[in-house]
Amino acid sequence: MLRAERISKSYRASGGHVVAVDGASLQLERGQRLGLVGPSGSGKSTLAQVMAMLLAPDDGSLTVDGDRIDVWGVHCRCELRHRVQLVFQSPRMAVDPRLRVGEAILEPLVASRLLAARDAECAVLLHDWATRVGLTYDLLERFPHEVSEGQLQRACLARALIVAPRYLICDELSSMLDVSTQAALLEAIAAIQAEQELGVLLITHDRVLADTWCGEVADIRELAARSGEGEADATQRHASARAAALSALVRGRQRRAMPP
Amino acid sequence: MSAAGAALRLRGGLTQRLVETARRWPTYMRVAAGVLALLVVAGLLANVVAPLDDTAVDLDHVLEGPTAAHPMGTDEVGRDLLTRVLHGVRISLVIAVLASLAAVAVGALVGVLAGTLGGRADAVLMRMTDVFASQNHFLFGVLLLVLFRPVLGGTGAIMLAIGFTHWPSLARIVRGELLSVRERPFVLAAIGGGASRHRLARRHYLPHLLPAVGLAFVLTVPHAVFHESAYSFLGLGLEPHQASLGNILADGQRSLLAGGWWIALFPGLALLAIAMTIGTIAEYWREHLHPRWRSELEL
Amino acid sequence: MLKLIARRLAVLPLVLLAVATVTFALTEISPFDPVEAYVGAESNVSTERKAEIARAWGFDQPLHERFGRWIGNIARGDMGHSIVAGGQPVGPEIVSRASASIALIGGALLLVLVGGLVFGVLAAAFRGTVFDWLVRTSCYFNTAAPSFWVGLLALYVFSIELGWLPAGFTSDPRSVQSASIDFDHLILPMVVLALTGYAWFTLYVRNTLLEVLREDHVQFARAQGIGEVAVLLRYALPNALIPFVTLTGTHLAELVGGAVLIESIFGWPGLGQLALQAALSEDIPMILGITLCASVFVVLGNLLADVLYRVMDPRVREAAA
Amino acid sequence: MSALLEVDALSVGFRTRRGIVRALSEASVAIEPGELLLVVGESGSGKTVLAHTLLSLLPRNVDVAGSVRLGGTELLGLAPAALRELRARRMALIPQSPASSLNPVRTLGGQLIEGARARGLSEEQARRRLRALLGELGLDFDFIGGRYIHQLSGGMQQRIVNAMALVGEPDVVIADEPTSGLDSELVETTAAQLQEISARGASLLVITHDLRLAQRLAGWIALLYASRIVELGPTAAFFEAPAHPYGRELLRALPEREGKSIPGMAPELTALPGHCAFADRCPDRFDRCTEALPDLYPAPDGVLARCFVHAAR
Repeated sequence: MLRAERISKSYRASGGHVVAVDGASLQLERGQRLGLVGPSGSGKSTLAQVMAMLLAPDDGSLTVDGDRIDVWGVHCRCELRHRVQLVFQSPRMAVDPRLRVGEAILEPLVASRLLAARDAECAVLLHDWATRVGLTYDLLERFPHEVSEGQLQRACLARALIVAPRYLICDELSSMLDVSTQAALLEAIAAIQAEQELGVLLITHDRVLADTWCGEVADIRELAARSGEGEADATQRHASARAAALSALVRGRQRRAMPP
Repeated sequence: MSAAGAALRLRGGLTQRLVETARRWPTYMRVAAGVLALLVVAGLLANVVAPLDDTAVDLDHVLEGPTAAHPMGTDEVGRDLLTRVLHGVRISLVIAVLASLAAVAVGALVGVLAGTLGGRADAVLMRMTDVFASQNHFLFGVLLLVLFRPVLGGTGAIMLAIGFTHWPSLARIVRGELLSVRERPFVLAAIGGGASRHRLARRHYLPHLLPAVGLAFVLTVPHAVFHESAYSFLGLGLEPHQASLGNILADGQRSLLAGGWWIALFPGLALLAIAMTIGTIAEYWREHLHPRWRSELEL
Repeated sequence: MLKLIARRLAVLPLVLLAVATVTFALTEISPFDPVEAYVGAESNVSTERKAEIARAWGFDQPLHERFGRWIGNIARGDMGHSIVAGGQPVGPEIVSRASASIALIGGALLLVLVGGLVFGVLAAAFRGTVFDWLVRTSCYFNTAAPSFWVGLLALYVFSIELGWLPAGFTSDPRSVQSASIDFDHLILPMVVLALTGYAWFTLYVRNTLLEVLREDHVQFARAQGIGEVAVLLRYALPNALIPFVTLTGTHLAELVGGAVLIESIFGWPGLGQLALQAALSEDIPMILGITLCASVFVVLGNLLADVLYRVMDPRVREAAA
Repeated sequence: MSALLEVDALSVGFRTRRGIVRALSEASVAIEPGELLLVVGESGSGKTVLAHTLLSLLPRNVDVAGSVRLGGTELLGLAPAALRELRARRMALIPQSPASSLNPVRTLGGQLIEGARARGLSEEQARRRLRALLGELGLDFDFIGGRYIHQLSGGMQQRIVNAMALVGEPDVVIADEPTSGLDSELVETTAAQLQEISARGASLLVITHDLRLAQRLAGWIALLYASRIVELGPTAAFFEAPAHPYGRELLRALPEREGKSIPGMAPELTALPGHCAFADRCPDRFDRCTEALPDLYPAPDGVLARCFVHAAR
């Protein structure tokens, strides 16, 4: 069981702290399909990253099949980290633009030294997974900017599943995708789930999708131990997050403007 | 086609990639690269290529305009200007490349330290960088030259003056790139895949930093050429008898009133050619630095 | 806003302190001997006399005391005595030369801004045409051509061959008072000093405009039927102007450095020429004084840029608030 | 009597480094006054290109062939000034992303009035009409006018661009992916606003990949696949019983229906086949499908479908 308890996380933003997740608790069983819904800006992505051991929470604890996680990020042990995998919201951002699609899929295995890039086994695995997520072989040799968003998201799914995780967290898997690509990805996940008793947490803002595909659906606004955060709060938080993003953007342009 | 064969084709060799890149160059890039290569070769082989001794005084042919014997004319003591310009190109390029390397090394070191250490060390390093950046680097270079020319000699002092004043912008770029690449989701994804610190640095940070550093180096070279010649021109750099482009231009300034325009024109053209070719190459590189994030199909 | 200005102004002394410390350390590291420089290398001043001068300047005292005194002197505006000014204090000499430099740099900055804006906008408006190509090529040429070389050529063509403009101040620069700055003498150095900056700014404005022209809000303005001229000037230009002002602040520093070269070629009696004379006579107090002044100038320029940036961009204004 | 907006055999190709990208091939649709037409398709099917062609917002590396007529006037090849005039007076765009479609460093008041002036209104008329329109949408012009776009919530931004579209009383309103990236609540309000715009009598062309939005808005539907219109007919009929196999499979992929994916992938636009583009993925494929390109054939319920199944009729 993947169990998150009383997770809290806030970010430092211009004008004080922004509370992204406030004491949320969530459990995911193996073989379960759990949907997590909520409006944008309600902390779903932050919770997903904490549960995937990528982001250290300010407070709260995470256990994977009884093993307590107390370190996050690069410090976390590979064996533990491979039990939980995350598929990011925007595939364009989640793949290193310098790696070919095939390399990107194999990267976790090579990175954790389960395989060397020269091994013949790589090719076999790569083509097995390409088939499972519905990628044609010629796409594996292309760079990320040469394939479509949907194809890239299939590659991201393959990359997450190739390390044989016990739990899969999909953060808005389909928000940018067409309905048939979304269906294809969900079918691929379902097939693996049937084989390996995979626990799936599907984060989405599509209530219909969550209701039809998942066995259970949780609303992030109801997960908080300490409830009572008002609607105005959420809007405020959204607005200030957007302002921070904007100013980062503007500064980026300003930096580029400087002559060498 | 076999599965194994497909996997092997995933990686292209460096040479192969370079050749592929050069094949895609537009005409102006080929011209720029050709002219630069010509300048570098002519400069390096100045002793072989140049017809005459660069210090040979010939008082019978003083201040002569361009002729067949002296394609760029002669100076006020009758030295062949073409020979001196070729030597000047060599001296200027060597000094500029070494000085730029020094500047880039300092900048990259400070930037990487600030970016990786973070916290207080980062703050201290960046404030230090700010202080250096808030200097007028030309004037500061003059100060360094005056202080260190007696001990390091003209060449050494110029390298110090350029290396010590051109690193802040690079330190900022390196730190900024490092911080921004660390926040990208694909780095999180790599951590999720189980990449170690070492692998993150080697496989993700370094490939994103190196082109920026390389580009900064290339862009610093023409700048350094400019500084070297400017300092020499002002009489603060190399010894007056050395055939640096700046020194020749200083001769040219003296000869202007006597109508010796060619002494001012040709060394400047050499400077211009160096700066324009390197600038063109750097600009092209900058445009192709980042792989296209967006597909052309998304309209 | 006021808080920002106050904070940045409060940092200024710290920056100057840091600069002073670095330069003090550099003079300590270097084998340079100010006494030797003062008496001149070939003079046959006795060793006792040199030691006397050194004692009078306090060179026999321990390092930290000298440093403390030096910083204290600078804080009071006393930057020592200059060789090129005939043993006079550095401060007043700098002040007396400043107005000539300010006229030159100010004029050049104006040319840079106006020229860059006008030609940048025109090149963007006529992108892809011969005009655009001409502007761009001339700009690439100007960014690559060393300013002092262009200065030499301009001097030769306009002053010596054509005789349109004076070749520069030929008399003793200090006899010319700032009030009598002659516009004829100013034109050439000002234009030459402005050329490099003009080229950067033009290219910059053009490229930024083309980038903004691809953005959604410009497309939307077009879809409403707003004319191309209005789209360019009212929808794209405001966004491009914001980074433009920040560039202005940093460019001020470049102009100060360029002035050293230009003033020496055209004999303009400003701080740049003073700096060069000081450097040639190894007049460390004067160079230090000018360096510190330039630092103040640069910091103030950056402050101005930051303030304008905040005034102009509502998003940053808000993020900062 | 010709239709208000007629698109006839419109083809658009982009010249890129990878060859010609055929974004739209021989598309023909017509909209009568007051009608609502949905252009539906997956990403890369050419629907956004259609909207951009109608508004002449295409980039330079593009080849356009065919004909677009607005009230009988041919738009393609029209002089820029005349085109802008026509566009300003008779057409309006509701952009995909309101937040990025207004200049971030200018206050909204100036932009709103400028937009209205471009549509031929005087300053005074513009002010009055904007005040009224925004008022109907529950916004105060004076409040909005002094603000910047990022200071408003997503819902307010959406209402502002809607008001900007309506201010010139256009004949045709084109909404480009009005719901992409929105919360389900915002999708709801946006759909309601689009219906209201349609109810005011303007012809509405909605570009979307959101099938639920399409079902809700009703009207007519044009389904695009690989740069071609494959099905054209009443929306209700399409959701009841799609005539083209692609439409049928697409509806099956909806999670509330079967959530069953279509095997394979759409062909790349640089290398479109000479036969039916869906043939490779089609469960009903027969020999002819991989030999020739089908036309739009009449199918039941007044639907046209680009499939040989209906060719016999």
